[in-house]
Amino acid sequence: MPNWNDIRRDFPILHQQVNGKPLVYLDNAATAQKPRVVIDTLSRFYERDNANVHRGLHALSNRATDAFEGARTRVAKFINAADSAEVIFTRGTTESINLVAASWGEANLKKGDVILLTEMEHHSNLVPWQLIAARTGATLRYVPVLGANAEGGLDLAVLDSLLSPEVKIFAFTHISNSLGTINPVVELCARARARGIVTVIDGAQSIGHMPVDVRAIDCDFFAFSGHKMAGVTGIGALYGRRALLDAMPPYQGGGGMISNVDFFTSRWKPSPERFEAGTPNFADAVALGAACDYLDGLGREQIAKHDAELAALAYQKLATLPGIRLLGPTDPALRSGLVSFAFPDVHAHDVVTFADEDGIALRGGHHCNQPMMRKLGLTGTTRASFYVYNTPEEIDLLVANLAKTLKFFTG
Amino acid sequence: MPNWNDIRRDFPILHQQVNGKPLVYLDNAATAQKPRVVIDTLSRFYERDNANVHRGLHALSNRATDAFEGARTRVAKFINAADSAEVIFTRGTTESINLVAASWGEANLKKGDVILLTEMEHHSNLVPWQLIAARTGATLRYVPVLGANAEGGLDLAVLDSLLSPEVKIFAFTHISNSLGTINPVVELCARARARGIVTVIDGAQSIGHMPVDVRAIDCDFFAFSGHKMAGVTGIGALYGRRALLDAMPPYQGGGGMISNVDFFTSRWKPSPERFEAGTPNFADAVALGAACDYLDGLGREQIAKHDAELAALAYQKLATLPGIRLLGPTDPALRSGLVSFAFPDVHAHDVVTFADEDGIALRGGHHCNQPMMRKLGLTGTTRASFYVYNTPEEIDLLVANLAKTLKFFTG
Amino acid sequence: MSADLSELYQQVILDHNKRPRNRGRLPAANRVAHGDNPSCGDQCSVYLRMDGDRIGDISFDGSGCAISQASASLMTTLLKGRSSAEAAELYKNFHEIVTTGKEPEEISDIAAFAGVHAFPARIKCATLGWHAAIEALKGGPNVTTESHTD
Amino acid sequence: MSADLSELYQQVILDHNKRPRNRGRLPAANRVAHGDNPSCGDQCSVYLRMDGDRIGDISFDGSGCAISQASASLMTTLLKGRSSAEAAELYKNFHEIVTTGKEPEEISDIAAFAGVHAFPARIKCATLGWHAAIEALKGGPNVTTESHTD
Ligand SMILES: Cc1ncc(COP(=O)(O)O)c(C=O)c1O
Ligand SMILES: Cc1ncc(COP(=O)(O)O)c(C=O)c1O
Repeated sequence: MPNWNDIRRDFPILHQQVNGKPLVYLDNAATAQKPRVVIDTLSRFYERDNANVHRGLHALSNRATDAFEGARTRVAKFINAADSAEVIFTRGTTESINLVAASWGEANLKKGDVILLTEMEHHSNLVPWQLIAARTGATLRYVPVLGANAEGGLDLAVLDSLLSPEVKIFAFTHISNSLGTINPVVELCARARARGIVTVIDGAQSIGHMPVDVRAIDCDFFAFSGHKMAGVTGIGALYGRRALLDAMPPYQGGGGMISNVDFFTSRWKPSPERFEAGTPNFADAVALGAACDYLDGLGREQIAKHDAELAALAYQKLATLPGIRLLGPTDPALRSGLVSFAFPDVHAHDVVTFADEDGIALRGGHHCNQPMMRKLGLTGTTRASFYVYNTPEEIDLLVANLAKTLKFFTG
Repeated sequence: MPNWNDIRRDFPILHQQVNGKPLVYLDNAATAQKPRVVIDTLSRFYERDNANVHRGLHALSNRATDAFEGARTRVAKFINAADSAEVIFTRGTTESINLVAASWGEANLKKGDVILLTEMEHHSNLVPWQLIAARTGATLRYVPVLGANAEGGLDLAVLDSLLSPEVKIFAFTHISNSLGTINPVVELCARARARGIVTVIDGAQSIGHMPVDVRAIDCDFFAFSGHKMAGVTGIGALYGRRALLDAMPPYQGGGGMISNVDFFTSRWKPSPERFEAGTPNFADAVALGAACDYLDGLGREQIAKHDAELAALAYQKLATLPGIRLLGPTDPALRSGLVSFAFPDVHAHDVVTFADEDGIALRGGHHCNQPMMRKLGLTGTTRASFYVYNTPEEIDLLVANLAKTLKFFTG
Repeated sequence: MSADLSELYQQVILDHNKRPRNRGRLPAANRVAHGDNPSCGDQCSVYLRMDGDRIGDISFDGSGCAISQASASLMTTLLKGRSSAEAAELYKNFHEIVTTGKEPEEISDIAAFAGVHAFPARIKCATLGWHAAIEALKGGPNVTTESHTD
Repeated sequence: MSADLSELYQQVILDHNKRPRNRGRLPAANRVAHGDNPSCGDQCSVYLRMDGDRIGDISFDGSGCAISQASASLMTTLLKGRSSAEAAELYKNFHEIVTTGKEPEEISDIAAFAGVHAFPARIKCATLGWHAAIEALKGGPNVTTESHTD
């Protein structure tokens, strides 16, 4: 069991005042903070080992290549991929999903085909599919979310009928960033697989918060960002099944991804190089490896438990505020480490501005989930999202602050 | 005038031994080393200001947004763009060129159109055009490079006839990474512009090494990488003329680039957000801003002079080695800070391995310039490329090492 | 509550937020424009009944934070009866006040919005309704506050 | 010269590099395969004249560093007269030597390549010709050393 109080010391950014109050950082679903060891890994890389990778034969280039490919192996292990060649480094979840949509989509989608999504998708798992649908003539279809406050999760009763023969690919989020819902990804993949449908999981919110095993989940693709899991910004990955990757055309073209270039034609390397054109973001990848070590040091089962306990506590205490509308699952077992809520008479922007006044960092708005918000009759919500360094005391500060804000606006 | 000897102190990585010898880093065209101030800017950002940008209303998010947008303004000033909305952050040169090729190409190219390139392009300014040509039915055409050792540069005599009415876009490098040639970009742009042809400059090798003014050059697009200009890896930019950018479809889809999303359709924000889907690499962008400050502190005119002087010296001294074949311009005024050469009886890999033995970092191979190498009857060359911290003494070490290698292999 | 925050949420603003003036769809409107704030999903539609070049009647509709609602509400009271040129001039003043915190030249409720300048992220909230009104006067249908140079 | 480097560039290697054996196109070839090392542009074609399952004759062609040229040259001398199974076994030995530095069980010039293991980036150079030969034995036309798991 990690000592959760000691953990705060690992994160330099937490030890500051905001508006004269100690910072209470509850915006972890947007981006997580970085432990000292990750920041230092990055600086040390630039101070000692920095050189371009792959095409070099000198000492620094060999060290940089080893560190970069070591990070790939580390990430593969973090998600239990069978083969490190199944891990493609990208800028983050958004680029990973664009890569699948564009590359797999271009090779496999045509008019009449259907792309199945869910109503709770982040714009990053929605707009890329709109773009490839427009290009190929495929159409989109959505698994509905049940309940006036989206408390019912995905409508699994209609799923089998939605997974009709025209459906070629099914993309869904592991954890909703606006509702906190944990989706039954193993079941969703099994049902799709039984019909030969390719599966894509948006793992932005799960990767740093719970154990992730792509082979146990049995998905075809899994996309995630480093910056939401204590890694740095600018790096993330796409996991893909080797057989699917090897049959996909390149995404971007350039140095490093070709096996032969002529003026008029080229041949491609296999995965992962085929999908990593240009100088990869190797330094940030190395720091991502350090983030994997850090999180596994704490234990991802433990992190999941810690975050869920905080969310359950927050849910319970927030429920006492007059008029509050709490979104997402009521059952704590189905909820990840975040709580999303709305007040009838106070807008999320005002709530967030008042929280900031007390040093509390929240997020307010549609959380890149506009269509879902619209269905719920909301323009946005306020979201408190937790991570390893948050404490029950911070939840008390949050609730006290919200009570004050409500009083100010509603008398 | 900067004191060039003091400059070495700014770069922590230089103060180490490789194979028992002081490191002589001559692989700057692959990636440049980072000054302390850039590394520290990055760590400090993560230690104090890190939060997701744009959609936040709390203090850290405001600080992060100001730093990120401040970096955009700084980069815009660095290249003298008229408007910071003309600067799109990307992973680097390769992604910038892929963005133009895919987005501008998709909207503007059709069967019968011609994309004009030059024979000296890096794969990153070649393969993206092959990909969009295959998608749209456009074809490629090349401006020849003159001379058995490519010493003659681009064949300007045939340029006007190559710029025929079918040519819609002309993409070329500012400085060749395999030859060292500085192309006459102002003239190339003027000739293309006179015929209404859009111009794209690959600025990977020029950005950190000389003053760059996109308005004086009068190009439509300019692509570059931060890691080749003392910035960190994972960040670069595309400059584009506002009017062209506003007429282009998005590149990737996702959070941050939409003005409205429905389940079935979306509307886009204007540039630069339209082209920056997902969480941008804001931390590395902030560090790129610091790299701009650092280089402008030294003075880019001075850097260009320093690098060119070293290259001229190297060229002169290398020419004394038996059998050496020196590529690129013989006139030092047309050459940037690198020298590329080949020996008839010793392969570049062996040269680089022997140099590493003396702590000297060189690059050997085709330098992502395969078709050009093939035309020259080479599979590769050895390249020494210089930057602000290199010294004349390092060139003497290089020449002595090469003489030793030659002796070993040729007796 | 800090000085900045009480400057931001002045009585005038709270009052307009609680009891918005000219809210709802104007049945006799002959111009309408719609404003979006894509960062947060806030929306504001402005309805105009133009009598020649004068704003004969005006209303707004939509949802948003206290700042955006109060600003749109106050705006409708200020624009009624004005010409397009006068409206543009008023917006110029308002924009200056919210971006610089400078007091207006004449005594006006607009002064209540001077506190916004200390919260740069909220400037877009304060200008959403005004953007829509100016767009409606120009005859355009849609406007977003997300233009980068805003 | 360091111990590692003199281990890498042994006399056997320098000799094969300077005077390559079985170099050039084999006119009577009934199998050919082409190997690429995309990182550096090195290339190696291997020509086989199969007599049944035996390699009746073999040659190589291409360009590359001393390690890749010497390795291909030595390989041709070792493979002549062997069956596909024997060739595969020899490659297994060779691969083990260049990746681990382990001495071969029997006395053989292959031992000269043990120094490669201290230079991981050069393993691809040493195996380029072998890759092409194995591919030719399988009947395939192209092979690249850039397979990620190499
Ligand atoms: C001329 C040229 N163009 C493009 C590139 C690609 O840059 P990057 O790998 O940073 O995307 C490089 C560097 O490798 C280059 O030298
Ligand atoms: C569920 C979900 N998907 C996708 C994303 C996009 O991730 P990124 O912005 O790192 O690409 C996010 C985060 O914003 C998210 O929460």
